[in-house]
Amino acid sequence: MINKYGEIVITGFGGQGIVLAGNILGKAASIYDNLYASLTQSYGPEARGGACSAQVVISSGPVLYPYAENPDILIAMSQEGYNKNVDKLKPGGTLIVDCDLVKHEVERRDFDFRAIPATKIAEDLGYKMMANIVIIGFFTSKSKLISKKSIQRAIETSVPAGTYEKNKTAFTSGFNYRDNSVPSSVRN
Amino acid sequence: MINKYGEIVITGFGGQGIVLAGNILGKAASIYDNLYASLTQSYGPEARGGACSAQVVISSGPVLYPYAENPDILIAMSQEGYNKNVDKLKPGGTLIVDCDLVKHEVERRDFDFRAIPATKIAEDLGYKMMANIVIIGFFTSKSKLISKKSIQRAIETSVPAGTYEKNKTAFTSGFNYRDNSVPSSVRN
Amino acid sequence: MSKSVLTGQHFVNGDVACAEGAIACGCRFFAGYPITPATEVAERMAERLPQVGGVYIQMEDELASMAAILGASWGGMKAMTSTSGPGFSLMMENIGLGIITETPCVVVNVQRAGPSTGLPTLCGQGDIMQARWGSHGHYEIIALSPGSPQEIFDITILAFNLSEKYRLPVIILTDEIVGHMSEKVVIPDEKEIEIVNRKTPEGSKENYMPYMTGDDLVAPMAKAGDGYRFHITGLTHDSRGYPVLTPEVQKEMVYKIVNKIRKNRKDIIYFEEIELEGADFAIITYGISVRVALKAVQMLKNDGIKCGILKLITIWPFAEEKIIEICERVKGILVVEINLGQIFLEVKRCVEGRVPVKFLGHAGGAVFKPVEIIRLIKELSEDGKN
Amino acid sequence: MSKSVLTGQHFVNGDVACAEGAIACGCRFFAGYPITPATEVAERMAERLPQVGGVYIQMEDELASMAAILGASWGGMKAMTSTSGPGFSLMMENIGLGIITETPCVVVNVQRAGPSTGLPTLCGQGDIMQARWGSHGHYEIIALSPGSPQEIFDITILAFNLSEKYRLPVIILTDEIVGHMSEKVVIPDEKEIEIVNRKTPEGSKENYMPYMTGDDLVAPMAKAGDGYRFHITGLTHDSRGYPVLTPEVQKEMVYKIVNKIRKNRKDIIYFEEIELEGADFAIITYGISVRVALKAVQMLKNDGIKCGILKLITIWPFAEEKIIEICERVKGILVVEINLGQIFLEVKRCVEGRVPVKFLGHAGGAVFKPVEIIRLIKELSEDGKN
Amino acid sequence: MKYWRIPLDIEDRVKKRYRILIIEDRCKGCNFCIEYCPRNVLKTALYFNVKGYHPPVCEDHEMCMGCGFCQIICPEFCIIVEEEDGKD
Amino acid sequence: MKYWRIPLDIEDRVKKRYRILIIEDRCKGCNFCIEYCPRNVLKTALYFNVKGYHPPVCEDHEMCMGCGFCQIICPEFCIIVEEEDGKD
Amino acid sequence: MEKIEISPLGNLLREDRIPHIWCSGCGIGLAFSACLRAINGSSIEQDRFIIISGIGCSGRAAGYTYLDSFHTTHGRAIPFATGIKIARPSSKVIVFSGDGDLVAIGGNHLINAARRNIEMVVICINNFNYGMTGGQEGPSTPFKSRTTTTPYGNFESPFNIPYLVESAGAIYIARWTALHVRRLFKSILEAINKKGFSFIEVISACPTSFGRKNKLGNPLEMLKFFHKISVIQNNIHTRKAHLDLSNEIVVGKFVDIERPDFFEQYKEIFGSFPGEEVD
Amino acid sequence: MEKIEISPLGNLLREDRIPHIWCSGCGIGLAFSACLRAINGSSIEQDRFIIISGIGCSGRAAGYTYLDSFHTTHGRAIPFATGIKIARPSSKVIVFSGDGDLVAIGGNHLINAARRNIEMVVICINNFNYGMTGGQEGPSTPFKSRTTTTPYGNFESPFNIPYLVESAGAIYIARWTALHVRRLFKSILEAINKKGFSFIEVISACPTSFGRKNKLGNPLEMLKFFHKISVIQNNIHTRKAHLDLSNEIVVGKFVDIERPDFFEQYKEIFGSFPGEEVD
Ligand SMILES: Cc1ncc(C[n+]2csc(CCOP(=O)(O)OP(=O)(O)O)c2C)c(N)n1
Ligand SMILES: Cc1ncc(C[n+]2csc(CCOP(=O)(O)OP(=O)(O)O)c2C)c(N)n1
Ligand code: SF4
Ligand code: SF4
Ligand code: SF4
Ligand code: SF4
Ligand code: SF4
Ligand code: SF4
Ligand SMILES: [Mg+2]
Ligand SMILES: [Mg+2]
Repeated sequence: MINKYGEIVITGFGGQGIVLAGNILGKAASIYDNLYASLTQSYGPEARGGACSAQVVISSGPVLYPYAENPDILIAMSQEGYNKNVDKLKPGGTLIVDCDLVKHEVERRDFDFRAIPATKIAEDLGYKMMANIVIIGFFTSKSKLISKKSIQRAIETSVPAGTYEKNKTAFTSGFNYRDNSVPSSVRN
Repeated sequence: MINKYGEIVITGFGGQGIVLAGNILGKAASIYDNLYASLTQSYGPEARGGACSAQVVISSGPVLYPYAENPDILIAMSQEGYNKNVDKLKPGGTLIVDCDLVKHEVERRDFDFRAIPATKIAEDLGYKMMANIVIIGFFTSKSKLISKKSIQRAIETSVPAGTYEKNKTAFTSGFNYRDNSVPSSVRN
Repeated sequence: MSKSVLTGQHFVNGDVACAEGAIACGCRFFAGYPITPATEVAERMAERLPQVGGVYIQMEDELASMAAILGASWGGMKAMTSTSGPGFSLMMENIGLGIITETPCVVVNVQRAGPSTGLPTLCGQGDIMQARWGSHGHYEIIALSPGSPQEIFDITILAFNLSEKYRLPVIILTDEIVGHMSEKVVIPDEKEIEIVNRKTPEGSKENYMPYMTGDDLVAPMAKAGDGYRFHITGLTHDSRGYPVLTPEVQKEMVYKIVNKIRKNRKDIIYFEEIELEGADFAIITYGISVRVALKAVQMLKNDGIKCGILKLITIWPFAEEKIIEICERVKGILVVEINLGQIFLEVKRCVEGRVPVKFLGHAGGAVFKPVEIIRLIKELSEDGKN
Repeated sequence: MSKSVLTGQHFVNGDVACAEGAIACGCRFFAGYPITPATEVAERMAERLPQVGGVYIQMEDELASMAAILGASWGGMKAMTSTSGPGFSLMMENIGLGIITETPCVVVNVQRAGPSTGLPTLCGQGDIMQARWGSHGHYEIIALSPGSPQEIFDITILAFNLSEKYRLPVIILTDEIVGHMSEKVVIPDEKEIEIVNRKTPEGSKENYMPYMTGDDLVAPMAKAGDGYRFHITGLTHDSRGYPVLTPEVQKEMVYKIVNKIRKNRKDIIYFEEIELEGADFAIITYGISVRVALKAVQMLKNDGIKCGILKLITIWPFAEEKIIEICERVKGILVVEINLGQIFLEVKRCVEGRVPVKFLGHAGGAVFKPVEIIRLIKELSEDGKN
Repeated sequence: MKYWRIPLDIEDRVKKRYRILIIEDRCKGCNFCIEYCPRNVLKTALYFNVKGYHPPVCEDHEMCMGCGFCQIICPEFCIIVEEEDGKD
Repeated sequence: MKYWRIPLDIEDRVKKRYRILIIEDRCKGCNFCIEYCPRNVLKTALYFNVKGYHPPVCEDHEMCMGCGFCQIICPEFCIIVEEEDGKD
Repeated sequence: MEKIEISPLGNLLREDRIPHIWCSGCGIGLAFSACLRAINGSSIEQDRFIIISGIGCSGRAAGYTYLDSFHTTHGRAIPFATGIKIARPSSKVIVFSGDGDLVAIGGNHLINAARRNIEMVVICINNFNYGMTGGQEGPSTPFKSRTTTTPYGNFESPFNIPYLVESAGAIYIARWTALHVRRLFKSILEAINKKGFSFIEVISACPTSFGRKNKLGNPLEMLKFFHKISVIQNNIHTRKAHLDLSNEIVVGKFVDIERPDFFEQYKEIFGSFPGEEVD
Repeated sequence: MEKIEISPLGNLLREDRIPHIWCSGCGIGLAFSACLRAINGSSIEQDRFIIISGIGCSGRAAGYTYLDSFHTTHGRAIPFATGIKIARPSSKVIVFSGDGDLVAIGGNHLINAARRNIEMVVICINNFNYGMTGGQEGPSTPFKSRTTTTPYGNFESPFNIPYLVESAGAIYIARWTALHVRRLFKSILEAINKKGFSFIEVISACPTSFGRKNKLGNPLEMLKFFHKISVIQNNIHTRKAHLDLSNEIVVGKFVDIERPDFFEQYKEIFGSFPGEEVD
């Protein structure tokens, strides 16, 4: 097995399913890809609408320190989450944003920038709550850290029984979404 | 002032006014006789009927250790209290008992033994609750540790306002009671 | 209206003396729930407060009593409650609220022997560590321990003064024997009683911030209902009193409530050195146990052994510097307390092996006999010779 | 009926792992009251217990939850509750009842940052001393601290085993991060899980005495409703369980509940030594802080500094002997915890000045950065050179 | 004033003879038994028991109709009403 | 279904003109204001606010009768109804 | 102390713990004795009874009962009993405790247990004060009554406890004075056979504290006084079950209804209740 | 954040703390807004108002109110308020908190404050669960409802809270749904002017937890549903004030009586109450 290590931060509001997204990735990596994964979360007192983030550290060996200090991948579903985390993104890493909710404004260009209107897509599919799955689909198409198959299995075993088909659609929409952003060359 | 030191133990059941009796003696000594006095008490959970004792340590200087380990005077209003304490009585000391409630059975004869049917006397006066004052009166006639005047003032300032006259009668009955017991010579 | 300071001599028990101390220094609110052996504090307050323009209320439990005195304190009153072990355990959560909201008040714990219901009518000193650590989270506390009715009178005033000065609940850790023991208590003239009152805000009402402090780390405290429109919360908060749920503000706030005590140790820590001058051995003790130690020291003197006493009055914060200093002077230390080793642990920590430390503990229900102390001091003395 | 041991691999958080550990070792009663970050323990129990023939009941508050698990335990069930700081404070009185009545049960405290409501959703390790001293009176307790979801599963089983073996409430002191962190948890085969159950009485029912012990200081425990006709009280009691309110019986009883722990320290104290062999420095820590230390130790190794970790699993009773032993081997110790110095005080006490002890504390709401540890270990290393 | 009706089986009862056993040292002298005995069988003793109370004495066994009320009303569990020669 | 009666002073009101101020970024998109406006003045915006909700927009100020119900029913305190040119 | 086999109710009494701590003429002894007689009078196997008390003079009852018996903490008898009852659903749980224990510090548990309608018989000795601690005011102390913490007269009003527990959901509620020994006995017996939460208030003399402070005479006089001013009104709505020492004490069986109990509702959700069968 | 002077109710709102934490469409905001409007609508000097909350989503209200405001501990808002009210008898104390805070952990204080009839207005947001902690069962959760701790349906029955507080002694009791914004406003206003203990239950949507678990639709649908099944029955006895989500929610002003309050009774004993005049 290749030596794998990767840190993912997913950030947004409470209610967007940020932690569930992190859980799916962690489960995919640790149970189905047979890696080690650690998911930590941080959230405020708000059930909905407060800042919320999930950190997933994935590694071929046991995860010691479970925090993503310099994420390889940052998925931002809110402006606040973006603002707080974008500077920590590892040079050469990947930034994925919901482009309706996040304005990408920083000077840095030393990472791959990807944008998807995930919430809009989910709304259009008729299930706004699944923007997280849309963006996970999109992430899956952009990163090799976790296998697609495992992520799909993790979704299947994580979402409420009756909703799997919808989630699958959301995942596929995200996976198939073609963004216009071109990988920016690593300059730094 | 002469150097005074004396330990008094009063023992009986809860409800007999043991602590009040101790309080009267302590107050008389410390406030009116200008000595130092320390009153400690020990009692069980029973409001009435449980073992109860009051220890008064009287001294011309500050009382350090507030316990009467070897009382000079033991006033026993219950058999249990008598049994528990009679061995500790200082040789040459004084034992006062309510003779209806306590059988004086020990071998020791190295102290002054005094008996009074205090409860009976109080009952006959019509206020059974004042057996403690009766016995204090009796004590006052037998000991020089605290002045009669001070004890009387202490009673006056300690009992409920309306009951002073009755208490005074009880005190006098005790004070004037002539017991038949002759001071036993200190043999030890 | 009756006098609030009953100047003169009184033959009263510790609980009553405690109540009189509180009233003498301006306590006008008491929320109580009876419990042996603290009930007499409440009973005296119930009798006396209405005489001096105060209010006694009996709450439905100790949780409520503690919450009520915090409320009354924010309403501008000096407020107190009293209890014993079981009730003290129940008060812990809201003592924490008093700590984080920096609310002055006094909590009296007349200790009995635990754990649980234990020996309700008999003495113990088992709640010493609980007073320090009984509420969740990290904080500092002030706890004081009197050894006689007179001391309880004096220390209750001190407790209110410290609580007003440093804005926190101050705990009086007395015990059943002191609480129920009657002795002469001399109440001084009203003018002679030094009273400290909380700082009150001066500037404009709009700009008032309930936690905005200067170097002294203690902010002025406004009274609810006066139009300051402040906000108080048990959440982590900034100087405005607003909740800010970040590690940064947490750090600032917690260090402030800790440092206002840690940095004022000199002002807060009271103790008494008894015959320690030139002593070979030191007994470290507090509360009722001091009385036994006093007698033991006298008896030891007759035996030619020079032994002194460090009587802790302030239990928390702990008199670390003093202990360390005493280590330099004596050949051995004996810690005496009615538990199975609480202050003993603290002393061990401070002594750091410099001199031998022995321990005389008691499970509760009675006080030591002086001979027990004498035996251990003699052991220390023998050990030293070998 | 669903399986009680969910053998296999699971990606779950610590709270869920805790619930699964409890169910796996036979816990069939849970009385809960929700509180962040412990709620998920209750929620998992509410879902799972009915599947395995157990009962989840939500009580009206934490006082009631604690009382209910004691009752259920006397009814013969293995019982648990979970909470966080504020609820833990409220449970203190009845934890004391569990101690004095020697009632097996498990109390999980998923620590958040206090004091008071503090930072409800963020981590802390501020209740360490409270777990030891939070109830009134003197007693001993067992408290265990896991550092990952897998450990919380394992340690929950250990907690039940110790609680059944020694007949007392055992506390699991975890924290928000461990509770909410998801990782792979491997649940072994049912047969591989070692389970200890309380001793039950053997002789005649009439002669049964609930506190009559042999040398092991732990008496067999009958079940209410089976005709033993025993009496249990929170008062000081003799071996029959009858209240006897004397210092003598108090002494016997308190020493028994203290000694059953003190004399079995070897059996109760678990820890892990990580790279301590040949290390120059030791980090003493527990819970989530271990994870940070692990990373720091790796980084220090790269810098050529040999530093190991003593990971405390059993927090109480405290691993004194181990600490003393480590002093002999290392040049300096660093204590790391998310509070302002609690285990630090214990370590200082045990070290008695033998080697320098430094402290890295945190007010709560976040975990350390490895660099902070590295800085202090380097300081220790520099100090050693001067 | 008496609150207790005469038992219905009074006729049977009066024919029998009853024994009133009193555990004297348990008595706390409340006088309930004395007050509520429908036949005034019990009287206050002149002497004290160990606790300093005057226990009841049964002055006239013949009077007792065995209603058992004294036994029921004694809060100290110190009275037993037994049928003479009968099994309890 | 509408629960809210037409205000009694509606005639006065309709003569006046009102301005609906919406603090858009506070809105959490509950749609209460839109649902309960008696004149259907408010509509859902197509765009997101910073929180990812679609705030209301006032499509036709003329329609508003200034009943203030949208202001009362908004749980987010983000609507103010002002009389145009009037003092608040 | 050797066991005196002959003692009345000796089969249910821990003789080696008698004499009990209750004062001369205290009403608790009367109620306790009625409780034991009811247990004897029921046809239920005695080993199934479990008696649980809180802290207080009344709370000492558990300690004198020769059954599995628990003397818990102040106010927590009911949640403790809830735990036991759930663990042993076929047991018969009796909570015997004081007004302070059950209605002051324990008030929340009382109403929540009534709400749950969990089967147990709660016998509440209402002596209008905290006897054990020397007679302080509590939520059952009448307006203007004197206690050691209301030396000028109580300025609060008491609960109507039957009304409170009815509003919370109890299915059997009665009130008697301690002198109603036979009716009380009968009520306890009925309550033992109810499926759900039963509550029996016993108006009791605390001559040592409440009696003395309020000049109610000696124990006998006090007992008679309560009995004299009591008016039996069975089935009256609890709201009207007045308790006014200067006027009348309404006593009687106020509530005796059926409503699915905790276990029945549990079974409605889950089909069965774990452990033993509930009878 | 700068103060936006123009905001509605800006005079009573801590604008620098808005947006609040409540979820989209949560009923708490509606009730809170009604409460502020009632304060504005009363003729009482605003500086005299003090608002006190416990812990919970509803308990956050104090923190948004530009008045002296206290966010206390879980369940203890009422005893804290009792302390403040006694220290400042002329203040107008409003306790704004949740069903869990006031009726679960705080139940004992609720009934005892009602018993004391101490003047305060208690506004209880009943959303049938503990919103703040993610939606668990509590003493207000209907039988069979789903919550995160009753995943198979609740097997307990809830309190009828108005009945409970009436039996305890409250003198003003009303229940409205959060959508009854005007009636709720009026009730709060009335309660503010009562001398004694007032209690207002607000049936409120917690769409995030209770709504989702019980498939009650989006916030708007949920709010409408509660409103739709509600039946106004003023002055009905609280016992009959049914609350059954599968049938009807009886709303209305149930109790509005006079009874000497805490201060009046205090004065009856002592002649006067210390400190400021109670108006
Ligand atoms: C937590 C706690 N608070 C207070 C006490 C002290 N206490 C013991 S019994 C009691 C009151 C008992 O009153 P009640 O229940 O009415 O019983 P009674 O003695 O009147 O029969 C109190 C307050 C205690 N043991 N524990
Ligand atoms: C002592 C204590 N126990 C538990 C908690 C956790 N907790 C916080 S809010 C809450 C329930 C709130 O429910 P409710 O009062 O109904 O308010 P809501 O959030 O539903 O508005 C709980 C249990 C706490 N903070 N303190
Ligand atoms: S059995 Fe009846 S008649 Fe006989 S003594 Fe007792 S009460 Fe009197
Ligand atoms: S009823 Fe019992 S305690 Fe009372 S006087 Fe008669 S025998 Fe004595
Ligand atoms: S003020 Fe009335 S009419 Fe105008 S927008 Fe608002 S709700 Fe509609
Ligand atoms: S009522 Fe307020 S929060 Fe809701 S949609 Fe309208 S503006 Fe937005
Ligand atoms: S104090 Fe009162 S309640 Fe307690 S035993 Fe004595 S009379 Fe009974
Ligand atoms: S969780 Fe429920 S109660 Fe809390 S704010 Fe959200 S909707 Fe409202
Ligand atoms: Mg009582
Ligand atoms: Mg709620």
